Amino acid sequence: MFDLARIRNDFPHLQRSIEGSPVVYLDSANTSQKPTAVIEAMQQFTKQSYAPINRSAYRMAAAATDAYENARLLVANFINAGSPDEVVFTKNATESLNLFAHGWSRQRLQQGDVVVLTHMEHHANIVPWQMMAAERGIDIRWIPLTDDGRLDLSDLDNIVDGAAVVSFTSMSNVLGTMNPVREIVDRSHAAGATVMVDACQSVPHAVTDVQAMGADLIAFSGHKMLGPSGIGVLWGRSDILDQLPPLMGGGNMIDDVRLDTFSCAPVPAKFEAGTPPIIEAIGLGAAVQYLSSIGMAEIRQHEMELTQYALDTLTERFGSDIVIHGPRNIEERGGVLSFAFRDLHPHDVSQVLDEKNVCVRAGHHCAKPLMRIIEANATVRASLYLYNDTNDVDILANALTSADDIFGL
Amino acid sequence: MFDLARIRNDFPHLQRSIEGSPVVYLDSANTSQKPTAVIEAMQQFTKQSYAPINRSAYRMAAAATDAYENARLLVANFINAGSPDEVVFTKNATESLNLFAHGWSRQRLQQGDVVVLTHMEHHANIVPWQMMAAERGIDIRWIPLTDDGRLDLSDLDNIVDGAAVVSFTSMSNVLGTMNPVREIVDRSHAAGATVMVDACQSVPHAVTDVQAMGADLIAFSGHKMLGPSGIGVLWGRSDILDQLPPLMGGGNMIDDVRLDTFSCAPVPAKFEAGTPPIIEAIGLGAAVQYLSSIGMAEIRQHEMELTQYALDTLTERFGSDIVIHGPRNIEERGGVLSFAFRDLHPHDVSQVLDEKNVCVRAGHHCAKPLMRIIEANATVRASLYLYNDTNDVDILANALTSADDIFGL
Amino acid sequence: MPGLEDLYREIILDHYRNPRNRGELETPPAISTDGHNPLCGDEITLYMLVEDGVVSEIKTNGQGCSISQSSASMMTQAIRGRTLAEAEALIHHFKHMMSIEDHHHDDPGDTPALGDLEALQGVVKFPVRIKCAVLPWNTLSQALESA
Amino acid sequence: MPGLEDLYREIILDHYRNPRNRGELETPPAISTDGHNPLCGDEITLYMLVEDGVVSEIKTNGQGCSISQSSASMMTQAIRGRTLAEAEALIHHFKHMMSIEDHHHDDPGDTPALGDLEALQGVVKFPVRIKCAVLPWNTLSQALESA
Ligand SMILES: Cc1ncc(COP(=O)(O)O)c(C=O)c1O
Ligand SMILES: Cc1ncc(COP(=O)(O)O)c(C=O)c1O
Repeated sequence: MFDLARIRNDFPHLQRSIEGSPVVYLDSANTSQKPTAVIEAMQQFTKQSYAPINRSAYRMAAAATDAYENARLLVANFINAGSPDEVVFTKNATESLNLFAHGWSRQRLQQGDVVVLTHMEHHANIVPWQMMAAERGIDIRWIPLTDDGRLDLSDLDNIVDGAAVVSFTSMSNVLGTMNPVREIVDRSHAAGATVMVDACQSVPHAVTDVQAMGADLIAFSGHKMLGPSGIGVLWGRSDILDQLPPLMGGGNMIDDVRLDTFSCAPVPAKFEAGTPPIIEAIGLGAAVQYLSSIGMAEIRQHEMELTQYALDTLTERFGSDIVIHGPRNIEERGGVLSFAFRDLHPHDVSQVLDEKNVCVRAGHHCAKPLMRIIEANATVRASLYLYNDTNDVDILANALTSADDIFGL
Repeated sequence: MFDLARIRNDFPHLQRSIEGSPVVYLDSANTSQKPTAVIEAMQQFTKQSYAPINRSAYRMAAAATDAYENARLLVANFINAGSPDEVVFTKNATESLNLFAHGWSRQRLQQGDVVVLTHMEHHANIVPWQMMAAERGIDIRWIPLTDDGRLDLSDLDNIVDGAAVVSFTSMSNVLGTMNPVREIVDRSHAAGATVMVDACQSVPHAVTDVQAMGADLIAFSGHKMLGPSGIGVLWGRSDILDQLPPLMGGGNMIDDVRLDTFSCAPVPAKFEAGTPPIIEAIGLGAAVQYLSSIGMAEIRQHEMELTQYALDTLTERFGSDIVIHGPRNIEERGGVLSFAFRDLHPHDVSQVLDEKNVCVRAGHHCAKPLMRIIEANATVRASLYLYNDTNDVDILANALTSADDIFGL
Repeated sequence: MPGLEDLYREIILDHYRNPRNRGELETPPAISTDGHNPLCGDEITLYMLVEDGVVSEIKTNGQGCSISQSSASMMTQAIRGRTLAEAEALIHHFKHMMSIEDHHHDDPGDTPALGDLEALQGVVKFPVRIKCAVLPWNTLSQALESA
Repeated sequence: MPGLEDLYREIILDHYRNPRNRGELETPPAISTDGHNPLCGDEITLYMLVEDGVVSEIKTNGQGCSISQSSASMMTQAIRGRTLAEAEALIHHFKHMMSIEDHHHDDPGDTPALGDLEALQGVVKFPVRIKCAVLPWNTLSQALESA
């Protein structure tokens, strides 16, 4: 059962109040708060079980290795991976995306080869490819947007025609749009492309089944899904991961090293050079267990209801004074609400909201190309998660009215 | 004052006993245990202050950013960096070493350019250069060893002659040898090379003053110096960091992104793509504060005494049955004792020690080229840190004798 | 906690609503310099005409929050008609007020008064906004370097 | 906790001290295959001569711990004179005993007895050492693939 009161209680940072008023945390698309279960798991592990992994053979080290590998298994099950070996631990989704973009380009792509991205990508799924465009002469093609902030797939088959790679986000971190992943994957595969999905914004909020999704690789971050900072995931089909060269060299990723050459360990070790985020893996394991105990379908349901409530409330209260980006249809969007409020600059709006302890992000959300396309140099973004409730939305709406007093509009 | 009893008390995992006997942790060269101060700092931050950094503008986010930047300042002061901007947070020392090896090679080195390493390097300072040797046609030259496990500098000027880069470890993680860093740096600089020091094994154990050291860059890991996993450091002189391209692209490392191109943020942000290890930086900050409160000179003094005690004890007890690698002179070595015990395989020795809860590493210590040179396919390695005492050494020695009973020697 | 009234003084809102010296200048003879704040996306273009070592004309264009916009507006007022040396001194003076520079050129002889700009003093209590207030000034610094 | 006597059985130590079938075979006619364990650095080279579908000669060389060495020694004894199919079956049988393979070919007809190798059963209680015990067997698997 989805017991909101109990869930809220699980998050110590949400219990905080500043100067008498509670903290209203609406910045989870940026990074999420952590439940006690995650904090405790990390602390207990550090206090009672911390040891090196994959290197030493004494029991404590073997137990730590098992705990780390068990975290991999938990993550694999959470996304329905075919095998835990398909789950690579990185430092964040950005590393996951770079690992693929750099490795695949250097290994397989030539001057003139085409990589397809979309206009709604996060910098993490743009800049790595621009680096490779500069280094290898790769061409980037873009899937454009419709006016209501969805991907315009009308010309998709032409765009992906002959493309070597298609890499796109499952959900926009600015517009909230949830993309038709399976359709894009299939049409890209039909064109012969290898497909990567930036799943940063969907894995924390909805059921993820990589087998049903059909993509070749996906990337996501631990810190956006109740886990700690310092850990991200690259999932990939094993035949793809086998072909992908490592981004970094060092301990653990090798099979053998001689003065003149080295050979790689099998996946996933090949991609995990150096001491990995051990404590963080334990934390991420606890996070997916916590999420599963609540149920991803239930979380998505809660967020849909809350997003609908937020759309309704804000539109009723502010009418044309508020412009909310992205699709209206709740089935096609996640709990991310980017908006413009009157003619106020987002930075000023966020300042006024902060006065009421309402935490939102104001800025370009690491998606500057998208911002230019929607002709905003910034937006205010309120993003929802399992621990938010209608009261949070009401406080947001009330806080917005106080902008009137200050800017005298 | 160096109060050993109190220090030991600060480490919860060292309080543990398994089946009635205490845990004797002699694997700190691999990864160190964590004091309560570090565990608490991370937990408190996560419970009471967790928020995104460098992205949002509300007070909680600003405070988290300040905490993260304060950790950078603490690390900068700890190594006497000229400015906190010279301190880059990575995921581990391996990333730091790759960042430099890959970036510098791709930016500045051509076919036939020479990089000098030593025969005692960790894989993390070999494989990244081998990757670049394969990609860019770089030549690697090696500084050899003397019979007693020190660097043989007799031919150094010839070896570094014409080299573009010299990269070497400040202390061997296998032999314990502390290298004459300043001398090698100066002679390499005289030859015109850029100099990187892999300081993984020295930063946790002795005073580090990057300005006195003279190197252009150094790398080290948080988890070996009482900090959490998931964070490492690259320190570099700002003119070098300015020229070094980023390893990864994404959020936070950009100045601007357009559909056709991007520009980089100034250092250190340029190297910190994506959400960084926030909680981990807080932990590392607490770790260097803890180390400083005890005093790095005092820690080195303690380890020298304890290493001498260990050398004496093991040699007295086992005579020629034990062969300890590395220099005898305590001034030239750290608290790392790699040894061969009779003709037993290191794996079997570690198994017997584990029976007594003595945690040592048996293997190649991520230094396979070195192992081939010293003609061992593995060694047993006991490594000491501030929290170890003579009792730990005695238990190790006693546990070694029990190998007799089992292998009947 | 400092109240929002410390940040959004009346005079600041006035400059925000009615920015002075907004627009462009022909280049050349004027020079133009771009500045931006990667955190919030604020962008500014500064146009400056220097004649006989004096900033004879200055205008700004771009998008930004109330703080960066009003700071730009007030800056143009304070800078216009100043010598390059005076402009430099004003930059230091302003950055000192924003508490991001230690050294204050407090010889009143060569430091022009900040005037309206004093109203931005309250920004110091909101550290995240200091970058907004300083953006036009950093852009001016760059412009002076190329002048 | 399992005691070390479960691991270091007398028969294991005997094979460790006096390895059987140690050495090399001339290649060709024999084939040689290298195996190693990246964790601990153990290395093994396996030489195998196959005649008429039967492993007529088998020897091993290399460096390793008591477990990998004794496992290799016992393996050579068990494999010598077996058909390729029997060798395959033995590998599965052994891996099953090491609890790293689910399916046990328990039709006694085609599964040769493990004999001395049963002594390695205790290794299962020391999961880190399973890799040591299995190293020679994985190398044999590879050798059979190329045979
Ligand atoms: C000398 C040396 N260099 C590099 C490393 C790699 O450090 P990390 O695994 O934390 O990246 C280590 C630690 O194993 C080391 O001892
Ligand atoms: C869609 C999307 N992709 C990638 C990222 C990058 O994630 P991280 O910063 O954790 O590497 C984010 C988060 O900011 C995101 O929202």
